[in-house]
Amino acid sequence: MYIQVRALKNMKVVTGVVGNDIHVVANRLLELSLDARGYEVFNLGVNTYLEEFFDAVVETGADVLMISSLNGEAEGWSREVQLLKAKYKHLDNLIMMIGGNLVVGTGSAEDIIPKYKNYGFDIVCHQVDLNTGLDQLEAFIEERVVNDSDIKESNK
Amino acid sequence: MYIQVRALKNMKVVTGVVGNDIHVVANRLLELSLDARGYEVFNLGVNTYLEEFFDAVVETGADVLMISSLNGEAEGWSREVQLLKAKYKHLDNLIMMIGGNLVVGTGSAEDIIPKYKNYGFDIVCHQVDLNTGLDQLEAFIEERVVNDSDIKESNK
Amino acid sequence: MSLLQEEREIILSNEYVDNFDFDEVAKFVKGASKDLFISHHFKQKNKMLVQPRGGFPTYQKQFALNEFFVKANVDVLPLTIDSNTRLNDYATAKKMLRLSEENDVDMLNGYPLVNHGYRTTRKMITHFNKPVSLRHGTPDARLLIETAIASGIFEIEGGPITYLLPYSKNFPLDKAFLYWKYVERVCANYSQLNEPINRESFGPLTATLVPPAITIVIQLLEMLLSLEEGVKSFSVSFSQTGSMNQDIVTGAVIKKLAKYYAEQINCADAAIHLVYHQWMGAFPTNKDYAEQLINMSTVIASMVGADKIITKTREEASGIPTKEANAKTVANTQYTLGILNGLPNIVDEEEEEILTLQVKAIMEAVFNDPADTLWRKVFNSIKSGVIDVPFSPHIINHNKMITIRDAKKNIRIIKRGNVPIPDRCYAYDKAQCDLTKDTTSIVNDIIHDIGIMQ
Amino acid sequence: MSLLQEEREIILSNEYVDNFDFDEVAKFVKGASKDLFISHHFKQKNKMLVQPRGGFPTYQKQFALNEFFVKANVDVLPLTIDSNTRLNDYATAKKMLRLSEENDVDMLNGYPLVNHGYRTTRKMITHFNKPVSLRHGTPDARLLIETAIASGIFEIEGGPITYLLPYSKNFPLDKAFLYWKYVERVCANYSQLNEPINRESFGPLTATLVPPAITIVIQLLEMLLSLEEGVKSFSVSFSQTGSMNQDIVTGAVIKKLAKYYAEQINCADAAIHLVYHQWMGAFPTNKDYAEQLINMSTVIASMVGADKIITKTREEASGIPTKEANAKTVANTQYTLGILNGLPNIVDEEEEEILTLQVKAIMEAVFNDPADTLWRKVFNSIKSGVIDVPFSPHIINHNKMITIRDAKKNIRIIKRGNVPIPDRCYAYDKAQCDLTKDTTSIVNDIIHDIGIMQ
Ligand code: B12
Ligand code: B12
Repeated sequence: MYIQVRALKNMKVVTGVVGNDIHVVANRLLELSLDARGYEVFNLGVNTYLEEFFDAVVETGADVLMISSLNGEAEGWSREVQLLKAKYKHLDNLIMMIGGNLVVGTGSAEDIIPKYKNYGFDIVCHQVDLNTGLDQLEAFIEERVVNDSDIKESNK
Repeated sequence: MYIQVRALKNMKVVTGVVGNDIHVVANRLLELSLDARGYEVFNLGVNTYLEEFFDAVVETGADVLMISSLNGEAEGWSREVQLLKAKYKHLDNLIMMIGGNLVVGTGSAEDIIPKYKNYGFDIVCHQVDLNTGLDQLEAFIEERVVNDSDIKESNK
Repeated sequence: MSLLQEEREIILSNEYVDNFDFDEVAKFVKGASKDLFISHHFKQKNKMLVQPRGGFPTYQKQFALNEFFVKANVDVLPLTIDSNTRLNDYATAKKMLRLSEENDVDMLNGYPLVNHGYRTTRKMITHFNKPVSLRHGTPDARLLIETAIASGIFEIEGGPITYLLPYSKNFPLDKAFLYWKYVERVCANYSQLNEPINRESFGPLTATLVPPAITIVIQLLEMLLSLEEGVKSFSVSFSQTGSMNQDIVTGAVIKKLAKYYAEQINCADAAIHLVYHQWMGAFPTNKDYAEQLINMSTVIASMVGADKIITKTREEASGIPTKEANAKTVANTQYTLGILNGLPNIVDEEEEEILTLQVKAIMEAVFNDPADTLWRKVFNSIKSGVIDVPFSPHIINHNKMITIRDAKKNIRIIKRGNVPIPDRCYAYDKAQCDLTKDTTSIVNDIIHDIGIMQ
Repeated sequence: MSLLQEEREIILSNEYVDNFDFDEVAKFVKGASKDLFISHHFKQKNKMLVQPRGGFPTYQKQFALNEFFVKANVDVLPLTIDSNTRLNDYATAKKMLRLSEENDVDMLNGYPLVNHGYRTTRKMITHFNKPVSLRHGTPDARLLIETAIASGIFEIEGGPITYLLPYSKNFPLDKAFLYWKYVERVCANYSQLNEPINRESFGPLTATLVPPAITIVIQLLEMLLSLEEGVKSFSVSFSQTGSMNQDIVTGAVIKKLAKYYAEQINCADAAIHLVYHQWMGAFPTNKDYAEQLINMSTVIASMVGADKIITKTREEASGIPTKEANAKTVANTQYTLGILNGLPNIVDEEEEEILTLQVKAIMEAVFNDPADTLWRKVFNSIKSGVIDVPFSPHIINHNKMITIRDAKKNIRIIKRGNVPIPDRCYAYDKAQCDLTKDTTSIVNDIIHDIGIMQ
């Protein structure tokens, strides 16, 4: 089986801030940063609901879904991710990423990351600086490419 | 018996800061204030020991001894006031006044005033503003004049 | 009956409002204590007025908060409205208020003024006899403002631009203009009965790298829209930029131009005041540091010569502040204002000139829009990106302008988008910055610039 | 053997000093880490250095205090000396140190450096590898300074005027001049081995309504007395006056004139630095307010453009500060310096001119004294009241000058006594004040003026 992985420079990313959150600052920086790194960005902005995210992924054929949350709403929404994603077809290779302030009040990354991985996210960035987060994404993608070639090799 | 009380405007006041205290600011203001109110002032300045105070009172024939203390040393010195004063003759009519910060740390006027009255002071001003203190002195002097006339009357 | 009065009656015949007695309210405003009017305090004032932020759902809690503020020597009391009321959802507000009252837990993030009603609220306002400032964030604030004035609240914050572009993703801007037009007229009418009702614009906007030119233009336009309707007392405002000098320059230019444009529409008789917001951007999580920042904001407000300062608390980075933290800021700010003396007279002619040129160019572009009324010109200008607010979440906003801080932390425009920044000013702004870096470095700089106080 | 060296040997053969190894000390200074020299940091610096106050009797406690300061990101460590050592009473200091060590209670209000000795103290200094500033108050500091430098302390505060007039009632001033002459020469000699030893004058004086002209004159004279002996790095200093503008003007004039007078004696090669003391006068008892005052001092220090700031704590009005309070001020001050940006450029030409004329007139009067050496000229000038420090407790001081604050809280001279304030300046100063009041009101004003921060 041959899995297609777009070159990093042409990857499509859907992003936005989930829920009723209008804190847009991090979202704007994210778009600038993604642009600068050569991604094709579809920014849904603040105040975006889960369905809108997945619809956009399907419409654009995005490789990455990058959700942002600042006011603590994320956890409420994230519980529904698996369920909702299951309704859509062909999203198995979608890279799911979330970042921002992922709890109300304070919490430690050790508790938060596993929780969100269970919700279905591949990369979880709690109070992590944007560019550090995007470096993680790139590392994740490269690793996947290597793994995929391995698979290809072993399927030869 | 007729007790001579000098007119307020000509009264002589010996003042200074007791002990090893060099905080001179209040002392200077005191001198200015006493001057302005018409007293004849003998200011011994900071760093003045009890004997020096009483010697100066005797030398100048002062009506008022006005001691200042800022750094909490006063209590230590004041215990010796009665003893020392007794060694001098003709100081029975001397008005004894003390002011400034009369304890180390914080303390309440209710505790402090009786204590210092016991030490032999007629007027005790703990953390009282200078001019309020000098108003108290004037009230005290006037009261004395009235009392003295009463005595004079009754002796007629 | 006038058209406005007809509209008023419709608005006030709301199932959540108990019978609104227009005559009684007019009589109340006419006879109200001058002390309730911030416009009166501005006239008399010899010091900067201090106003905190804050609002609680129940009457009791709001009363207690006010008592706390008064003890801390507050000059102006805030009344912050809950978010259901802001969205005109009085049903939910009612339910949550009842739950808050019954369970002694706050189910609303502010005071549901419409549900409490003016008869109840007026008791509290007149009891404290201090001017109250209404902080909301409501696009359609018609009912809210009627209730506020009837309660004795004689300062109304907000505006069609400043309460929309930072706070909303897609509320229709044209509707907001019309709703605010109503508010202005109601304020103007009541202003004839006693001291004027003061209107205040929300200058901080998104509190994120907004260049002074944009802030000032929006302040001036909301001021003009208000004066046009007859308002006689208006406060322009802005928040700490991050550069002391830029704050001082912004203050000088906004004062000068507010006067100038008010005169242009023959409203020189209106009193214009300047309000300064303590740092509104990302706060440090260290509370001791937050206090340093707050104190510094107060010092700068004095140097700017503000008439009123709106305070933050040491708890900004963590959550809604306790009343203790809130009162502490008030007391500290008052103390600081008292001991800060011998302010130097500071004039930066070059910066003032550049900023003035920027503002005038944008204002001219707005006025040149072919629409028939000012609000339509403004609406079109926002739509076309002549006015562009960095980091606004609203879909109508262009987001084509990019700003960055120079070495002295002044906010500079490095991409003007459709905003008609004159070439000379644009070149000046860009010359202050190091633009030789690659885009990633510049994005890193922007992130750093947003977090300068952290 | 030089005369100085003979004197040194006599001084250092003190029963409380264990064998002083001149050669070893010279070798140590020669090879000492540049980081220990504040003069080196001044050269390299791109920020204001932050230095707290503090000293404890035992080695352990002093070490712990330093650790605390380092954690709070201190730039310069203080070493404050106890009062017995200041009076050269090493016997009592020794006894009290032993008691402090045995009973774990502080029997001294500072670090008894002579008793600890340089071999021990050097371990601590080199361990932290930060510049240390010696704060004492000692008229005869010869032994103390030898021990300090041998320990690795390369900044020495004080001077014959600034450590006498505010701190003593009757220590003979002429003796102090000679003792300090020795100190300067020792500092100058050691300066040739590595980076220069920095000398710092104590500008706050009595911290009470001292007019800038007097402060500056004394700073300049102590600087000249020091440079004369070969010192190559010197800090002039002053403390917050109570008026932001007066601070800024004072800073500008002192910088300009220090340079000017250093050139006059051909010492343009010496590096001159400016140190600002946070408010040194009567503090508020409310600790929150004290923090506001401290923060404001930091802001003003930045506007003054100081090279170093010396901090106070929230506990100033109550007693000797805990190490926690002390470290907190350091961290807060560092944060404030980091976020304070975009400082305006402020020049008040008229005030600068008046102040410059005052200073130059007094300096000229000092130079015109017929005595043969500068220190004797200065001595005579103090005796004759040409230099007059308000609120000095010293018997030699004239106390004929009276100062008061004007409406903007600038300190103004309303009685010049024997100080040769030029008529024009005197008239200017008086014109700023309301002198129509009666004397009692003026005394009340002075009391108020002293307590402006309370
Ligand atoms: C600026 C601001 C505003 C502006 C927002 C303008 C705008 N439209 O964006 C204004 C003034 C309009 C505003 C309004 C409100 N605000 Co507000 N606001 C702030 C403030 C001061 C700073 C937020 C900010 O911009 N930070 C800078 C950005 C760059 O940092 P960041 O958002 O933290 O993101 C960083 C990381 O999280 C990460 N990141 C983020 N997303 C992602 C995604 C990925 C994939 C990765 C890798 C990384 C990443 O990267 C960023 C850079 O490192 C904070 C308090 C504070 N933090 O100091 C309050 C705060 C967030 N606001 C708050 C509130 C309550 C409100 C209001 C509801 C009420 C009010 N105060 O008026 C309203 C409405 C908000 C709504 N409906 O959502 C609360 C939230 C409480 C909570 N956590 O539950 C706060 C904490 C203030 C408080 N103490 O009350 N606010
Ligand atoms: C200015 C000052 C100095 C100046 C003093 C200049 C001078 N020669 O006067 C300098 C910098 C030289 C100095 C030195 C020292 N100081 Co000092 N100083 C102060 C400070 C900041 C202000 C004092 C002041 O002038 N207040 C203004 C005057 C007008 O007010 P007042 O003195 O309180 O007096 C008022 C009333 O008490 C009343 N009053 C006073 N006397 C009388 C008398 C009568 C009859 C009446 C009616 C009223 C009255 O009237 C005044 C006006 O209302 C205080 C801290 C503070 N309070 O903020 C520390 C403080 C007093 N100093 C202190 C110390 C320890 C020292 C030093 C020992 C160590 C050091 N820090 O260097 C040295 C040496 C002092 C010594 N040997 O005594 C401590 C004292 C601790 C204590 N209470 O035990 C304090 C509290 C600071 C601290 N927290 O460490 N100091």
